[in-house]
Amino acid sequence: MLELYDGPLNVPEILTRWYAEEVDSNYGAYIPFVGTVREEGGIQGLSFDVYEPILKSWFDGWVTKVAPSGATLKMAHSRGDVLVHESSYIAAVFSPKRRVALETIDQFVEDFKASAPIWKYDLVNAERIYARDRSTPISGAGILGT
Amino acid sequence: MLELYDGPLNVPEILTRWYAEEVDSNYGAYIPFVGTVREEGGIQGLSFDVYEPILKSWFDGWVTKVAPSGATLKMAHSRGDVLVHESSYIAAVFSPKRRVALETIDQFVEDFKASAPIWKYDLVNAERIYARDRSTPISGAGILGT
Amino acid sequence: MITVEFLGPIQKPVLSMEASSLHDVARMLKEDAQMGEWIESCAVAVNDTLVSSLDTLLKDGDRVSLLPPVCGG
Amino acid sequence: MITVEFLGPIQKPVLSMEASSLHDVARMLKEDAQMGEWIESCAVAVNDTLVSSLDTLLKDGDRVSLLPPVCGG
Repeated sequence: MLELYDGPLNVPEILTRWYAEEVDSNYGAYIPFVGTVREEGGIQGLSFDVYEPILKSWFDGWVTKVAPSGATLKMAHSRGDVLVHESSYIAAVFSPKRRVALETIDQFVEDFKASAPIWKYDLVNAERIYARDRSTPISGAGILGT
Repeated sequence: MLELYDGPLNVPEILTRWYAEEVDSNYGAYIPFVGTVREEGGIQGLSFDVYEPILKSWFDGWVTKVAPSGATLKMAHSRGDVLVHESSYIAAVFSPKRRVALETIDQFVEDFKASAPIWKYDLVNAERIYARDRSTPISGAGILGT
Repeated sequence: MITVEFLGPIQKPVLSMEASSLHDVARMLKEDAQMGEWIESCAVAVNDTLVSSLDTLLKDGDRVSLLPPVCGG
Repeated sequence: MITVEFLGPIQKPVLSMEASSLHDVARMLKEDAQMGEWIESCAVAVNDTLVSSLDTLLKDGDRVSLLPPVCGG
């Protein structure tokens, strides 16, 4: 399940609801990763653009990929402004066994950072500045220049 | 912070309270690992003995070990009976950066399984049967036999 | 006719153009001075599927998207 | 006098004995048929600190604990 929200995430509500949704599914491990906006470089917050169709394909591809291991995934992300000390991202894995859960959350979060079609902006003096030097070209980028 | 409870954990309460405790600490990543009792082999649940003095030293050692990376840890565990589909264990890391958080939760949970002085029993027909073949001798075990 | 759309931070309205493959799109965009900084760093999707070759054929109504470097989380 | 306590699944009451090092404790426990199964698999703590050598010296009032294989979580 992929959830997009305008503005910051309600972390207690999401973590609790996801736990309740799967509590009788006989998973042994539940690992959510919660990403919170850090105060650094004088920013007021971050802002996000999300391109939902490709994000959804990317996410569905991951759900299919991890299914044979018995695991499943959930994800929530913010659109628009999220201020410092608010949260913009939760990814979670459920799996029967702990090793699968620990390895899956690591790989999923890393691939999310490298591949998910989401663009980040610093909020500075009410301006939205693309965080270019923290951004990563998607694998296979640059074909137009070849 | 190490918390021990008689019986199952209140997962929503713990995840939410820990999040609230650190929401202004400027951590970028919060990763809880929630362990839930699986229905398998016909057990009604699990039961746990905990030896608190050594568990506390082990936990405090980990808090000290991860401090230079900017991370911190919290943990909750059950004593006594926890039925299937109830949760007995939560470990959580908070850290400024995601790589540290992902690596720390993995290492912490694995060392917990290998080292924490907790003994597990299957609950079968109201009997408490030591889960010997899923248990691991603590590193350095066996010196009395040498 | 196909359309070319620019996602995220690329401040550029949708283009319509004739193109039979991504080679045509690349040729057109390379002539656009405003694109200079993005050409080398964008991934390309056709109808919301990422593609890896300029040989990708296009047909009438196809939608090409340019995805600049990402940073979710 | 020192005491020896048995944690977790070892069903055995606390022992009191004279011992100047863990060698004495090991000698005593090896004679205890009931211990057979645990000797090889237990870790040992003295006053709640895990130790790795039988040469560990003991003094009056010390508390030796035997920790069988663990499985938290």
